[in-house]
Amino acid sequence: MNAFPASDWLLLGIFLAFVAATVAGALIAVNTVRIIRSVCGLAICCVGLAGLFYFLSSPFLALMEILIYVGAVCVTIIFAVMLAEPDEPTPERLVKPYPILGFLAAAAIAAGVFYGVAHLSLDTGWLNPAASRVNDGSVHAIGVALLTTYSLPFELISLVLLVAILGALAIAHDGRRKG
Amino acid sequence: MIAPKESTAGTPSNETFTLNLGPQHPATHGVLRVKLTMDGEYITRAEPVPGYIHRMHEKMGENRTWAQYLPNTSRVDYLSAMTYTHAYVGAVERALKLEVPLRAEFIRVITSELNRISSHLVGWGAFVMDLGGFTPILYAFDDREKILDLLEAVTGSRLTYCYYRFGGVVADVDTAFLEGCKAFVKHMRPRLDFYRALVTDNIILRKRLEGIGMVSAEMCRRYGACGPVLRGSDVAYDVRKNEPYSIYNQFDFDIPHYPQGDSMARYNVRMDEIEQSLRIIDQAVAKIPEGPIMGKVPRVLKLPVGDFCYATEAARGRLLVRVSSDGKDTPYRVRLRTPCFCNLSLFEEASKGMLLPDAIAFMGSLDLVIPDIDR
Amino acid sequence: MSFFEPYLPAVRLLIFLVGTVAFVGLNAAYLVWVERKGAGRFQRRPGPMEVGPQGLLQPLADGLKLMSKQLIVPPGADATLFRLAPAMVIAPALMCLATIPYSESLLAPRNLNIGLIMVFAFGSINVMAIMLGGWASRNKYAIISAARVVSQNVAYEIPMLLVVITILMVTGTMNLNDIVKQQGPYFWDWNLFRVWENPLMPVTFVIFFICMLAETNRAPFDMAEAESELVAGAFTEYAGMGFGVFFMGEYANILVGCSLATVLFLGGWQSPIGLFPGVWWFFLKLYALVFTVVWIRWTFPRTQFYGLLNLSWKILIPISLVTLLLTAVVMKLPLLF
Amino acid sequence: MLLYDHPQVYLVLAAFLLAVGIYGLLRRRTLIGMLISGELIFAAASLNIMTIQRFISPDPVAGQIFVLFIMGLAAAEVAIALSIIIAIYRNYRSIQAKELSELKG
Amino acid sequence: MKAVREVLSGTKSLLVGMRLTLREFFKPTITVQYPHQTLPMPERFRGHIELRRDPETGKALCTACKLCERACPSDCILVDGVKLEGEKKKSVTDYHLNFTQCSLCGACIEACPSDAIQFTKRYNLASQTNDYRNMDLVQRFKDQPEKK
Repeated sequence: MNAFPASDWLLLGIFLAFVAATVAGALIAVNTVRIIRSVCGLAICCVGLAGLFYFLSSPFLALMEILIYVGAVCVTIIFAVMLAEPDEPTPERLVKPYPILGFLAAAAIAAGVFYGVAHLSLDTGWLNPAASRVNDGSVHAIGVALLTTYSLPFELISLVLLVAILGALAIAHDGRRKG
Repeated sequence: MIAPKESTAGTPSNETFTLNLGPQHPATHGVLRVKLTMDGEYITRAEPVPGYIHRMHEKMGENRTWAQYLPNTSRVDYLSAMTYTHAYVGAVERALKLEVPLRAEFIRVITSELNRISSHLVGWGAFVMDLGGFTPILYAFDDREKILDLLEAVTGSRLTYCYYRFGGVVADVDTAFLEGCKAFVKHMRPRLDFYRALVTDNIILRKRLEGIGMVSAEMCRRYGACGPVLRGSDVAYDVRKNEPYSIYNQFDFDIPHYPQGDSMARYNVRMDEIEQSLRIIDQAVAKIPEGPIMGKVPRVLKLPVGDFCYATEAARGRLLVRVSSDGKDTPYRVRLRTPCFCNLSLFEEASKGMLLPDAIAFMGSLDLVIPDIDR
Repeated sequence: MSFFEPYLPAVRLLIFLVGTVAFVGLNAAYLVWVERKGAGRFQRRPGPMEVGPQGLLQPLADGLKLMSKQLIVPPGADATLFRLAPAMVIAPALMCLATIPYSESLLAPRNLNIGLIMVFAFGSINVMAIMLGGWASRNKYAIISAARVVSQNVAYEIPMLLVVITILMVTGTMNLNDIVKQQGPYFWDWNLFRVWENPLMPVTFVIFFICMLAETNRAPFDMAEAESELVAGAFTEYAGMGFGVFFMGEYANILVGCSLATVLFLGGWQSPIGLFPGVWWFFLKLYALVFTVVWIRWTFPRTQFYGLLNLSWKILIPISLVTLLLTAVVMKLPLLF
Repeated sequence: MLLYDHPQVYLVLAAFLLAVGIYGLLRRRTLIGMLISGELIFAAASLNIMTIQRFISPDPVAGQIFVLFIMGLAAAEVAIALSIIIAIYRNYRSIQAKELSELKG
Repeated sequence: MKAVREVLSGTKSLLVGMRLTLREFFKPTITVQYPHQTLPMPERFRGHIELRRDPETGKALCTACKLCERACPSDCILVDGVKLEGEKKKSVTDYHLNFTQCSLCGACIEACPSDAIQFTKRYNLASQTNDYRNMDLVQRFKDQPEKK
């Protein structure tokens, strides 16, 4: 980073903004009634996450996060919402058998998970970064690694994607002209 | 408190939804409402709801004298006003057995054909505009302006001419008009080639029109569709040839007709009709005789008791005017059998299962004028 | 060392950002003028003439009018998303334009190595914005339009990315400035004419241009706002500046698309004749492309929806795959001998 | 050292995303809502992996590649899940998880 | 093969279209900038009607015979006149035209036995007020200077 006197604080501010986006996005995603808003929450969360990836010195992944999650995953979900749920849920649907109890149970489980994992990560004494790094982690290095060290997983992932596309087509195509 | 299963396991209304195309919609060119029942972008039912611009033209005929009804006739289909006046004037002349001077008949033919060209130009431009191409309509209006200038110089009006009278026409044409007609014919022929290269041959337009909006001759017959819609379904029926009126049997022209029955066929029929109209104008301007423009007409018009019909080929199809007289100086009943109403009525059947943009293209190919539907 | 010197990078950054925003704003406003003037000339009329000389102040008047109008949120609409959608159109376009190298020195403060991905990442948000706007309006036309936008953009993202991969194979870098630098000072050095690397390079450019038109929802692919079918599509319920921002976003996206085409195929700021390379060449090429976009809009009718998808899946994707393979073969050809 | 240079910050954030994701999975009644919560759990995993590769791993590429794989899997998962949801909607006219209890019988 | 030919011919048609519009682009404009430029109205232009002047006496030719009133299909003409001393015919005192209902058909002019009314060439008649609901043509006739 180019250092000028206040740059650290500026960066901190940007960092906090990304953290806030991630947290807020995640909360919106699980807490809103309207499904379309929770997709928006996911999108905001992903943008925040992309910023965090940038701070974790991987701009490439940051952009991929936006490209794939915001540009593809969220759009696909909204598209499915349009196809599958044309109307807002009626209030009647929102009535749950035990509203308070359900909320408390889910919140307790989630809090437990959060406490456990966060405790674990805070208590662990983290080592300092390795002195020498194998490579520079650039896009070029990623590309080389993908086609050498990780070529088998790469091929498998492509296969999975292909199967997913075919499967999605097969499932969605069925009953196309039924209505 | 569990909701019953049926409440969420949707009703049929979940499958389809109703889309109101109009009464204010860019593609209906007026206040026509089409109630579409859609399944996604597919139309399951299209119900035209006319009546938003109903002006009681037929009823108005019953409380004004024969001559006073003349201005109304240009306002039904404002794009081809001449042919409408022609039909009404023709019906009254048939009743009174009036002789129309030859020169007046020639003037009627020339102005009617000019009017037909201008109507087809607007129809063409609006059609292409429905398909999303905005520029052609302005080129069409450029050419149409030339026609309107010619007609304005003769009739004094650019749209609702009210030029024909019982027994002739109201004002004579001068040589400037005839020269102007010749010049226009000369100007228009290369323009048609230009239109063909710009629009008709365009692959996007062809892809949108070919095979879309199929209308069979049998369907036309059932609904009484006429004009370019009928001729696009391979029925070479044209009032000017099949039940010749005025002096159309003196001219040499063809009836363009196409066998496909799709939107492209109707489009092509109109484009070819412009060419045929140019041919008629060419011949009429060359042959126009000197002479009076008004026959002998009684001062006070009283039609004999009875029904009198007169059919003309308006730009959009067969227009029939039927006047009933009970011997008074006002009509007992004026009935207009307008082409657009019949052409629209087949929309419901033909558009079933169509995609929305195709239906819009189909509606454009019917070339509807909404006041003509509602009257 | 003066007091201000440490702040210079920050000042430079600020100037660059302000400059980009001003550039987008000015262009979005004046592209409307260019469009209206261009439409006028194609239709043999003068276009806007009343406000200012040659109607040059027309965008200002339009903007004032739009700003003075009320932003109506229709009943039943999702107000938050409804207001958010216009901002989501314009903001990513700004981000995209910040990556474009306008000249050798006039480029993003941080010379991004992955500028190309950045353009696509932020460009992809556009779809979501129009979709949200359409959905939030609770208008049947708007929802139909939103559904169209998605299938259209998904269909055209594929050939576009394939074409860009072809370019990447030829150039070997995702740094936009390096891509420009690689293209030499004469026009036969442009990627457009590098037929010895890929004999189908001009076709590739045409595919890219078509995809760019489709991605920005421009005529003849303006399915999203097909005015004779869907009134104004996703923007039907927007009034005042909400509509204005959508409009600006559309033009900003055209600008992004044309800039990218200039950088990838037409040698960016490189001079076509070896003289005076610089920012003016970039703008000359950019506005020539913008003019072509306007020209195409006022020439053709709109495509039909399945025609649009057929064009992508049956013509553009196969051809772009062929060019991709061809490029790979030509690049590896020397290994055979 | 500022906040963004500590691995703990990222890890706690990842834990938070995981917890929120689990909460959402439990609370959401619709399939799409569950899918979104699942995506949050994916995001937590990605963030964890990225943190580890940034602060501990000697190979800065491995983590990125793992996250790329996660993204690929997530995309595949979304495609499949949404097509299943649409198929379910076609049959049941609902995407409420509750309605699908009929599957049992 | 057929598909390839179709793609090629389609592309050609698009290029032809673009060439044509480009040619139009460089042609001069053909519109009239209306408020700044106007066109002359043709001889037979149908504006609203006005009373004609007798070139010899300078008086209105109208004899208030009310034929125009009866001929009008829209009932928008109201005529009244008196018989002045020492004149053979009546002369018009009141000629009101409800221009909001007039359809400019010209039936009144055709009905007039003494050619006393004619069309004007006025056309800029849009207004936000009710000015044309009751046009007093006699007043208008008096206001107009006599043509020498």
